Amino acid sequence: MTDILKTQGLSRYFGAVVAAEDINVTITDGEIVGVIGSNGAGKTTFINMVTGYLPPSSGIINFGGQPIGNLGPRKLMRRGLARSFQIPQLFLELSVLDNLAIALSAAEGRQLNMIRPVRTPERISAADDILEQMNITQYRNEMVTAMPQGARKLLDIAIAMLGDPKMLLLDEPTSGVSTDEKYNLMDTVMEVVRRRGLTVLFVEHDMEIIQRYVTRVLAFASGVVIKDGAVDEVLADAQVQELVTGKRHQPQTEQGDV
Amino acid sequence: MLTIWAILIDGLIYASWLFLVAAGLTVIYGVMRILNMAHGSLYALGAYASASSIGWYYANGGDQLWIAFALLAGCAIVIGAIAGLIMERGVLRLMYGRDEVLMLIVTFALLLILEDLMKLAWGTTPYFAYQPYAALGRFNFGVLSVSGYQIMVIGVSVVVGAILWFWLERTRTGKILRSIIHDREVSEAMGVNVRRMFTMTFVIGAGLGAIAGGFTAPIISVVPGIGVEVIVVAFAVVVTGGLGSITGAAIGALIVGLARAASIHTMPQLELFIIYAVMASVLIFRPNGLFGQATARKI
Amino acid sequence: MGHSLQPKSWQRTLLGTATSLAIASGGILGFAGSASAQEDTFKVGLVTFLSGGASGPFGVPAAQAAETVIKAINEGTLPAPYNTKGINGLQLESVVIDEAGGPTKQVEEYRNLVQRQNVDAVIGYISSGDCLAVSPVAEELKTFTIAFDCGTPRLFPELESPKYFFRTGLDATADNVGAAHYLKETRPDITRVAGIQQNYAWGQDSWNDFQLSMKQLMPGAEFVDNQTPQIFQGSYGTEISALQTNRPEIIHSSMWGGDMEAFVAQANVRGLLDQATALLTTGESGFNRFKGQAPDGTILGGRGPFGAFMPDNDLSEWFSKAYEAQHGVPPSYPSSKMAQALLALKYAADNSGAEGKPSDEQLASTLKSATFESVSGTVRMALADGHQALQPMYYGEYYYSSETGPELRNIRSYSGACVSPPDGHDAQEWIKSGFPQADCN
Amino acid sequence: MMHLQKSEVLLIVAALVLGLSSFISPDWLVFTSTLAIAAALVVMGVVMLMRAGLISFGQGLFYCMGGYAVGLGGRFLDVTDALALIGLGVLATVALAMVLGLLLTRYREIFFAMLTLAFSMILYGILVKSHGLGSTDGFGVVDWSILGYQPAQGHESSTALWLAIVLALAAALFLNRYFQSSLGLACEAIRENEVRVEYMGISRRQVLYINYVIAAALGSIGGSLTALTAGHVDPTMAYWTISGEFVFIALLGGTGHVAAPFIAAFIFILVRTYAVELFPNSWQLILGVVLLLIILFLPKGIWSLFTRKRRAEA
Repeated sequence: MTDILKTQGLSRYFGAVVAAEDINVTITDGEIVGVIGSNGAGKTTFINMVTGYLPPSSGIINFGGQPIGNLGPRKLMRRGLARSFQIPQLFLELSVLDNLAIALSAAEGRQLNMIRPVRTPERISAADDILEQMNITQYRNEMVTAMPQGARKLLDIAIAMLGDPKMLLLDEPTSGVSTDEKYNLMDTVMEVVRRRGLTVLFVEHDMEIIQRYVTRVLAFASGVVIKDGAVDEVLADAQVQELVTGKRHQPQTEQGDV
Repeated sequence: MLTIWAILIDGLIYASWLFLVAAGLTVIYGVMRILNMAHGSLYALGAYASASSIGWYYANGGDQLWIAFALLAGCAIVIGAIAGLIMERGVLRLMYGRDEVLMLIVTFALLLILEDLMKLAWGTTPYFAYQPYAALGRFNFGVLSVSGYQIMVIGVSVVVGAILWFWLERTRTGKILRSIIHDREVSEAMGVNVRRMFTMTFVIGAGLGAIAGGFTAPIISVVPGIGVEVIVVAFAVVVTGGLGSITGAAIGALIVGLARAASIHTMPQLELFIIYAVMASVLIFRPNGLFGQATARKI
Repeated sequence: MGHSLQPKSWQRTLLGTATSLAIASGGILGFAGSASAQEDTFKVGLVTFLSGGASGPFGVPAAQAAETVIKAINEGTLPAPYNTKGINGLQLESVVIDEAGGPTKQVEEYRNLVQRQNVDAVIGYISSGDCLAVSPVAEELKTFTIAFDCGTPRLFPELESPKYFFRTGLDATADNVGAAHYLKETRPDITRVAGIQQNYAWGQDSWNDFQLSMKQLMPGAEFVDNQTPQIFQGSYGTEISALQTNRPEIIHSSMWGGDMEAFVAQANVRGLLDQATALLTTGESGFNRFKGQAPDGTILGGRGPFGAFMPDNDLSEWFSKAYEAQHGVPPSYPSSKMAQALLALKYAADNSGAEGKPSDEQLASTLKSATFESVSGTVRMALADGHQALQPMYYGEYYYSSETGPELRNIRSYSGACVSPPDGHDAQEWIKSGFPQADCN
Repeated sequence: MMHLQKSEVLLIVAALVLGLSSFISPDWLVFTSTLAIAAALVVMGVVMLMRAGLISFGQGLFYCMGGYAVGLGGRFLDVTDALALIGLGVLATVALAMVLGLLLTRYREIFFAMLTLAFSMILYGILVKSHGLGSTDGFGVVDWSILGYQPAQGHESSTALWLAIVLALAAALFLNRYFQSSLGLACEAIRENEVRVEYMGISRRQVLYINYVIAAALGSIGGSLTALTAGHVDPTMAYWTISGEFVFIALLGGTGHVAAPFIAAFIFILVRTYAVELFPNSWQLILGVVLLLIILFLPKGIWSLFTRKRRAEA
């Protein structure tokens, strides 16, 4: 197994505010890693830096053995690094099919063609495939505005997968999705991820989701990685419980209550 | 040396006028995100109100300067505020939530309507209300002279700027408005009555436009079309300074005012370009204007 | 904020219906409009500014003059030789169109007038750009057209062998040559001359012609400054300072209308007009409006013998009275010029020898090189191969007293042959080469 | 390989009907139609930008360049062929747009609007200062021919109309394809969400740049046609109110279909003509009210009347 993503001393400051500091993370091919941390702990800053949305103040990012610190999202996508968003980033006034067709034409590098329709038969069938895998075929011809939040999240992730990425960063895939729906959603996504053999890094607030779907966890607090390791080990850590999950005294109170 | 003094004085005079014209525009934009093209028409409305009231007063034997000034400011503010209220309640209110640029076109339609309504109300003959301008006389500096009235307009402009600053920075309403400027959705969620604030802001912005026209009326001859002429200039000042920023409007007005005065005194041929040249060069280096802030998309 | 921003379905239906109705009625109007005009009326299109900054000082006074004169023509109440009813017996009917919108739009409106509304003749155009754009179309459509006010000297040189297009006034060259003559006669000792012109073709042409004429007539004079504020700028504080720093004795200005009046008022308060005398080539339009705002001695022109410069004759006396009675103020020069154009039309129709409605050809050949009586005296269509009026240029000094009102003193006139280049001469070349063939006595 | 779509057939039929009707239409209508088509070409450019989320208050810049290319080419280069003159305008315009595009693609919203306005007004200023070109009065366009055919007297209007129809049809057919193409959709995607576009691996600036240059070329053709038809050019063509008029027409029609700018331009010119004639003193008021009603009831333009009916049927 080779390293796919490696950061060294990655930091980001906004004026005097430390958003992320000295982050050293190595992720190997095929891992599924969770990122936890309270609001403002630096998770999204970390993802934004890795995907080129935010230039780091200092530090090195290697992806697939190459330094990528100063490449933007566009070039990183071309190298196989894709992401989804906490708030789905979709083209609301376009149909679901068009959302996918644009992504597909971009993945082919034909985004500047101005004569051929974007909806070629090949792209339509590719789009239908991913819609089916994601279980959102029913919205195929709707505007994105007509979709519920869970379906939007799935479409957002589906688009991220279209460029045939090596690694996928999911930013809070279940936020804004009802409790009933979220396992369905995650099952669908993880099924596709497994079938494609992707490396996944995902930010999540919900510890049950973390426990259920990931093998390794990075815990963020105040811009620093305070713990990096196997799920059970990290969640059991006292510091993590105090700063991240807020469950420090929970076992006792639970007992007391019952 | 003479020329440098003249440039400074003339630049300041022009800047104070620009600030008066631009202040209402930038306040409305800051709070409501509406770039009001009808601002020029409100300016013209104020000018007509002031010119006709002063004309009426002097034609009926009035000779008290302070009454003339009270009429000038009072009529302009009242008519500007009423027009603003009608525009906001009658038209803009129906359009909230639409695209920013579509709102621009809505106000363009209002401009067309107001231009003709004013023509129907006041006719096309130029109105002249020179008495207050003439009465304040002039100060001589060698061959140069400065009109007392223009000095007074500088004062008015400073006072208006100070009141606006105090209102936005030191009052409760100002605090609410700043919260709307900062994040409208959050303020709405926190129980701010955004619609009422919008009405108030628009009425105040409209009143400011009308005051600018009211104080300009004694200097110029008030004719159809003066509103259209000031819009682009006011836009340029506001965009240069940064939309929605009072300080920006003031600094933008100073820069444009001084640049224009310098060009008129040294290269009058360039006067036609100078405002656009200043705006374009500021935007090239500061894409959001001098005091403007970029808004990033939430992801 | 709860309700939807989308229009409700009934609103859409309503608007759909309204749109269809609007388009349909547009079509019907189109057909109604193209029905041919009645035989016993003569329909004239009047094009003049009804909106924008030129409407107040020029467009509307001209339209008002047209109203007065057309009424009198139809009632037959004009003085001789125009004391017959109608024009060649036909009642005169007018269609008024706004001149705003630029030359392209005016070409479109001109075609609409001629081809859709079937007007028999067109009188109009204050803007030089509109005159230049419309004149070839008038020739193409073979429609008798009179430009009553526009002043560009390029009009006839650029219109090859005109047949249907006429101008019953002088061009701007005459204004500025006349102005230089007036200065030479009344102020031979001045040395420092400055200018302030609106920044567009009219202002640039005027200043050029004036400079060239001064170099010929008063070679000792020095041009110390020329300011070019934008049109309709309204406030001239900075320009006035710049003029003051250059200490001129004479300030030439071709500014017109509200701009001109505003400049005079501001320059007066700032003391600039104590230091220098203003020479206003279109100043007459402010004659009745300056009150005390223009200092005594300010030099005014009226673009020829118009407005306050109208000579005493039956027509001008009638016109001044009728206009003032109807509109409350004495006529200014744009009013006189419109009256003159209508009188030219009546003259051409009455003398065309046509039975009933005269054709465009008959009107054109009658007016060509004609001599007719007008509010400005006897007009000879002697320039541009008989298509433009040759008239004297007048200048005078403005004096005002609150008891007697405004008056003009020290009026001088310069014959048409003195201030206008003869046919075949480019205006600027003619001035540069020292006014060949000019007759100034 | 390329078979015709239904709306393409309709466009071709509409063009033929319009062209043939010129034989029986009164001359003023032929002339007005030509101007409306010319305006619609410029508006198509505005619509292209609008689909990418950009409002240009300076499309008059290219409209004016196209017009002046016709005027200057005839006057100083002795070119009299209409197509050559139009080509000249397109060349000059594209060259300028390629330079301006480098800067303008960095701007959005009101800043894009104001910068385009500024550039247009700078051209206006230069032309006003160009005394040799007649300053604000402008100058006349020479008599033109087309591929050696010199329209006989009385046939200029219909020749110009045919020329306009052919060019507009070509532009409409191209745009119809363009709007469905990858690039066309990428423009809409940029309007909707730039972040996602960038994460898809699409360069926003590249897309906007190409879109801007094509829109400029269309503006130039519209300006050239106007100049050939009206026979006169003047700096007003670059004044911001003219650009505002194009935005007005674009909103009137909506961005839904390539035919929308044409319908809107016809309606606009007819409404204005009748308003000017019937209410010479308050035609702006009428225009303003019409505009407000459209925005209020048809926020997606007149074209939405057609799509709604179709959707209701389906």
